[in-house]
Amino acid sequence: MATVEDHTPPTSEDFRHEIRNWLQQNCPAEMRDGAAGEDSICWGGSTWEFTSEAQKDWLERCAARGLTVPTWPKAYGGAGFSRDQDKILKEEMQAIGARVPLQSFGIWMLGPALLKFGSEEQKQQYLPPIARGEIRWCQGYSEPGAGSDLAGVQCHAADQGDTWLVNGQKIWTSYADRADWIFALLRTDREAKKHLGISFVLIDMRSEGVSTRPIQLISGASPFCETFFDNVTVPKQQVVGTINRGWDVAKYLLTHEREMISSGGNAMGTGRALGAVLSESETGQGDPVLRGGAMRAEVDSLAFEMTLERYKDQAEGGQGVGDASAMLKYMGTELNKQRLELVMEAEGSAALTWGETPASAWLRTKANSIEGGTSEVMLSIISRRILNLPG
Amino acid sequence: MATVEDHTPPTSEDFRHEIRNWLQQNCPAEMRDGAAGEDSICWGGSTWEFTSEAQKDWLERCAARGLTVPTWPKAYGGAGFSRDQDKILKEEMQAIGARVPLQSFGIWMLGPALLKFGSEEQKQQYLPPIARGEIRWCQGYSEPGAGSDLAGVQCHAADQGDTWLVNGQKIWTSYADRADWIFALLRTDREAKKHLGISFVLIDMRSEGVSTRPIQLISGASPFCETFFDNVTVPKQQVVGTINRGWDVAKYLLTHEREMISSGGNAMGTGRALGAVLSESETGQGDPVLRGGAMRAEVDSLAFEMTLERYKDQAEGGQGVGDASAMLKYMGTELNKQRLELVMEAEGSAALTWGETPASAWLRTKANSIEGGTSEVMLSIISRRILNLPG
Amino acid sequence: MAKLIETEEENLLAEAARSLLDKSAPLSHLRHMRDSGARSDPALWQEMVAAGWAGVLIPEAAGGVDMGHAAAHVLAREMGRTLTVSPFLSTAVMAATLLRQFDDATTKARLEKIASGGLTYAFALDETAKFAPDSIQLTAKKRGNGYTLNGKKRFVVDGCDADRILILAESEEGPCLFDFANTATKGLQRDALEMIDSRDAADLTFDEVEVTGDALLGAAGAGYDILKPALEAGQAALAAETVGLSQAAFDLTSSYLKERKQFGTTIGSFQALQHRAAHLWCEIELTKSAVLNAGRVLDETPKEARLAVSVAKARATDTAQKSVQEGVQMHGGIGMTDAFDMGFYMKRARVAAEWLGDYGYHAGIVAQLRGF
Amino acid sequence: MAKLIETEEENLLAEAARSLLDKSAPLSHLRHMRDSGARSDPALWQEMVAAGWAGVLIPEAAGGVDMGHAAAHVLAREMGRTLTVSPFLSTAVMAATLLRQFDDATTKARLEKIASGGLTYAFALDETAKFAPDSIQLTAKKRGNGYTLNGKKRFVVDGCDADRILILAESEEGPCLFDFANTATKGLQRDALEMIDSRDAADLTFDEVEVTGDALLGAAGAGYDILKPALEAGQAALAAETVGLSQAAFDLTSSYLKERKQFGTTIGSFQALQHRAAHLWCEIELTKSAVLNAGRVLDETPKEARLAVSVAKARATDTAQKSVQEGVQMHGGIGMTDAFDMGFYMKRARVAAEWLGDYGYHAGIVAQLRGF
Repeated sequence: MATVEDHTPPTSEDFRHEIRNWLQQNCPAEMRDGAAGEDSICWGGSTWEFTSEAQKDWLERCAARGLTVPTWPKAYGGAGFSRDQDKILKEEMQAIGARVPLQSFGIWMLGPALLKFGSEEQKQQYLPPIARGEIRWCQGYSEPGAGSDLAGVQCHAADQGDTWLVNGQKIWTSYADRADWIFALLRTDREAKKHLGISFVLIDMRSEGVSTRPIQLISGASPFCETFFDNVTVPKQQVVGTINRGWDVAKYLLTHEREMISSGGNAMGTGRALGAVLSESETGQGDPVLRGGAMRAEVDSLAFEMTLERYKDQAEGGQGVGDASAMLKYMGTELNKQRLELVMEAEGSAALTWGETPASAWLRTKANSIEGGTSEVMLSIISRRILNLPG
Repeated sequence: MATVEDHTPPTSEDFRHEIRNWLQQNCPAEMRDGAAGEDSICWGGSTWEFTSEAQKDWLERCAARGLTVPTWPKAYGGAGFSRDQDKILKEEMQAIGARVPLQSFGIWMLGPALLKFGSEEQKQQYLPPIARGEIRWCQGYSEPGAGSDLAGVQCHAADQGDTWLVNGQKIWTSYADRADWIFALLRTDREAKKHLGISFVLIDMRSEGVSTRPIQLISGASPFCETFFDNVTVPKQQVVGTINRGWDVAKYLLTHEREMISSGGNAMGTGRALGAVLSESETGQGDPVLRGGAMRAEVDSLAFEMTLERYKDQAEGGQGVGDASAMLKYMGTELNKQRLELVMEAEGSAALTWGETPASAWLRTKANSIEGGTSEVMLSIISRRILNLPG
Repeated sequence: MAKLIETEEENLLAEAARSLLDKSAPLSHLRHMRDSGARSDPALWQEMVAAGWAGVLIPEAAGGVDMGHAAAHVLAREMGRTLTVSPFLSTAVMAATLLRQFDDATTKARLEKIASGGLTYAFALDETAKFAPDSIQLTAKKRGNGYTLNGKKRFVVDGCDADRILILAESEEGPCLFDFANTATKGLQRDALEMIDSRDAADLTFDEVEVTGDALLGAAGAGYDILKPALEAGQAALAAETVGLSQAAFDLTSSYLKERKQFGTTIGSFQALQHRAAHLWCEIELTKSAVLNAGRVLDETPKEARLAVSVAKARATDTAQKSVQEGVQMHGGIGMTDAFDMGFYMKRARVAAEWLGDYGYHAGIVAQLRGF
Repeated sequence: MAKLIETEEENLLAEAARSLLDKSAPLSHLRHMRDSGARSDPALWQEMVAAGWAGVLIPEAAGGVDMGHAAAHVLAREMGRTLTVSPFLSTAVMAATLLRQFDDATTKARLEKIASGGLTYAFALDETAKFAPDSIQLTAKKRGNGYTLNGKKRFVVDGCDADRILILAESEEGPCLFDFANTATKGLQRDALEMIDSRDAADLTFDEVEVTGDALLGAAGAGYDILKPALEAGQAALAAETVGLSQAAFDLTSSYLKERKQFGTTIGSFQALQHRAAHLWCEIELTKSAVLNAGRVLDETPKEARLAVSVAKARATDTAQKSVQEGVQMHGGIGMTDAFDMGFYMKRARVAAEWLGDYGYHAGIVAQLRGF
């Protein structure tokens, strides 16, 4: 691996070879089972209980090499990889069935926001612990009564000089009950127009006055919470970007989140390809309705993957993805819902029980077209900002 | 047939027997070919050229017995049949492949409106010639610039004492170039609110100042015209119902028209059942996408037929169909469009030429979800009047 | 055929049913059962028995009220509305339809017992993950006066708590139907399934299970013929139940559209949602017609009911999925929470979709009967 | 693989193509051709030849510009936008891809002739109403040095006016591909088809038609292998053409939504139409990606192009139908009139759907390659 770091840029074949060697030497056998389900994820954080020594070793070895956040700068705990290098890393990991060493909202969401909007101090303070899996973050956007209407934030931060006094409630905060910190949208100016007067604030969940309550979903899982702020004091330096301009940060992250959710499309459901499910299903092959539906889903899903690829190429080429992320979010989640419906049909009564069945993943996909902006909001964004239709 | 008229009500078996005998004796052999396409229809009217002696005989014999409009009162040229009797007549006609003796907008549209809103004098004047196929009617509702927005009628009838002076233009007037008379919505009060100030007026197409221009459709057919009124004088007794309350008549007829269009669903396309097309198609059986689609279409089409039946039963039971006719219109035309898409797919390249192919019928169905109120207008009607959603 | 509108009698029956269910089995009752781990509620069933529901398809001579399939559908639909858990479908619809084909004393006694609430049934049909009653692998081997059963049955609805089980097996003489006490039996293994709709279902494994000769219903080899009317009755009643479910989910959604405010207005004023809701209403209307029609045909010309029943089951399956999917999506976040009822409808809709033949199974029958 | 974004070079090519087509072959040109009964326009083709389009896939050594499939797709897409009628797809894409597999003098001369606009080709493949190149019934019977052909070919695109025809036939040695002058020939009957998209197509009947041995391309029995690259190139280019069509129909519709007033406002402010338009835009985006991908794969790893090509053709077929159907419906009455252009898009979309394999054909290939 030393060589990877020294040569810049190494040829991609050399790079691949070195990555392969490093993985061979460092990825514990137990972490090579290709598992991708909810149970195998390492979320990190101060209260994280590793499911095995191997999970701990794997995280630490990766973190030491910057491989939990390969494309972040080395200064903040990353490996400074280009996107092509990152792709090679992912391919090589996939080839040996290596688990992702660490997943978190810090990596997906806060990190990119800090890299773009954070002060140098904030970057140095918050990014490395995310990369090492030491601090687990959650997201505080939605509020009861304003699900899709994010700019309608009511949760209030009153100006107290050097600090804010925060009061209010957030909902759909992912795993807030297990998070160390939260990044939240707060109303810092009640007089300003809707989209103004909002700030993007980082809050320690151990602060006095913060409490959470998990929300049970129809899938049986509780990935979301309600989070309550009752006279919570927050230092002003914990605002990211400009005060009252948090909407800019939020908008950037929303775009980013849509891409994440859409590209996670297949991974969010059952890990098995539809074709594999169908070819193993006991009678699915003979039913033209199911088979025709699966053929259609497969065509669509391949076209969607090509679209993700195209937009990534575009983003890298400097053209940006922008509002088209709404399309990725919309199509990714809707196609994935359809795919899981077909998986349920293909597996018939075998899928109707809890346990080792796709039932829970099927129900979980129903939230994907709601969280991070509903499909309807995405369509309205496309209509207005891309098609320039009135209204 | 005398017996049919004497006994009231005859048992349905007797009735069926008598109908069968009458048809056996009166329906010319050439009129028993089961033809239902555009070319085999007898539309009647003063300029009608019968395609054969048999067509003429068949019309005259039916008209003499009231069988062109079986459910109309005998006094106006009908046979006074109940709906059950009418159903038996249709079944027996279908059994020998008898053609419908006469079709017309007079029968479908104006007749029912006159029966409900016309004066006794109007009924006696206009209904019998419709029943005998002597006068052909067309409908003048839509105007350029106000396709779906029927209440936005601009075509103007200026009050001149005993007469109106009509000026303006209608569009989508069916076969106006071959019609003797038109029933039209005209604005008779420009001050009144949108839905008021409209009258339902009957106009002789031979009146000075009336002209027409056919519109060619993408299917190649020209079933519609533009119709122009240039200082046309119309006697005031040719208003049906109350002056300025023509919207009531129009609304009634719109409901009626929706039912007509939806129940005509299958007849409007190719006469062949989807299943027959598919089982004869050369490779359609082996393609799960096509076969799955056809299965779905068949299920839906049967459910739709049952729904038509249910609503007819409801209407007869006095519960009325009302706004639900919007559902019949919407689902009937949308399902029929899907069906013709499948027919085109099933017939493959054999369907891609003009002539004895479903191509023309396929293209014609595309208008069905536009004429008589678009699918979007139907959905809005359902949303507002049935679901009571706001707006 | 009788008209495709509900009769005054049917309307009264629906009202009575609604009143019983709203009191004794609203959706919160199912939630309570699930949370307390109960998969059936004998007391509730006795209430239904007292109202005559158990005997809806049982001849008066055997203690029933014999109101017919259309009436049974009214009850099933109302139970679908509140997702009521009961042995109604397996026992009062399917078993009653099956047993009334026979007029021996034993059968009559069983029908009487069903009508009086003393006996419930389950049907053991599926062997793979899909409904396929015409390809049975579970063997019934003649042994003296009786039979020995070997094989597996899956997704036996009511399979844990039903008193008796009707088992479709393949013998040398062809398909046989056995009527079997669902008690501890040598060689029979019963695995309760933890169903997503929280109802009773089980997998059954038969390892050299011996049954006596009088367990055989009807003639050996006639198993499928005897079963057929019960299957059709069950499929149609399940379609009715599923229509009730679709309507209830739709009603929840449509109310929510009128109440919920976002972006400064009720979301029901958004035309995109209006049109989707209107389309869904149309779908439900078509499905209601198909179910009404199936009821009429089963009551009047039961031997020609195959097409009508499959159209109804296919439509009901499809419409229910649309209704619950739109239901969750239009509710947004709240629709995803277990605290809200929509998830219960979604889970039941999926189980009902598979039971007694899925969409493709019934659409396939329709295609075949329509000549393609 | 090269990135899935269009290169600067491709953008310039598209601009040049658009400028030529907007001038010489706007949609009104097709309308004019149809109304005057013309099914091809040799002068227009010579303009394209002059611009180098005929040689887009022909090696420079044979007088072409050899720009590759992705470039050919740019041209095809722009022609789809204006529904340009030309021999581009059959000749410049398919025949060129086919012939460049050989390096003999005759073939080279033919490629040169194609590039210089002196030779056009048609492919005679279909024998039933569906594309099925792997089950050929037209027989080629060895007779001395040559072959005798018997059988029928249907839906031969460009079959009336092309100079030569490539015919897939079944011989004792397996499938054979013949390169055949499309002139009056004993035993050959050519029936022009009156196509709904107003283009050139014919049915061909072969009754003891004799061809010489040198008409056989490549080895006997290798006909399908030789044909395969040409088919894939044609399918992908047709997908590109169809994407252009979808986009053009969508653009018409989207402009109309902004202009047309009903109920006192522009219809584009109705949310139901907005969401449908937005959805359609998403569909087109996915299809564009599939076509871009097929171009890249054909240029870089042509032997592995099967999946990419079928995804592109399937998606393009499906998206085009949606685009024209929504196009007609959202335009209302005007969309139905022949005087408006939408009908032309609808008709071409249907013909393009069937040519070289319909949705089900290509989705079937996708399923097979994805293991089910």
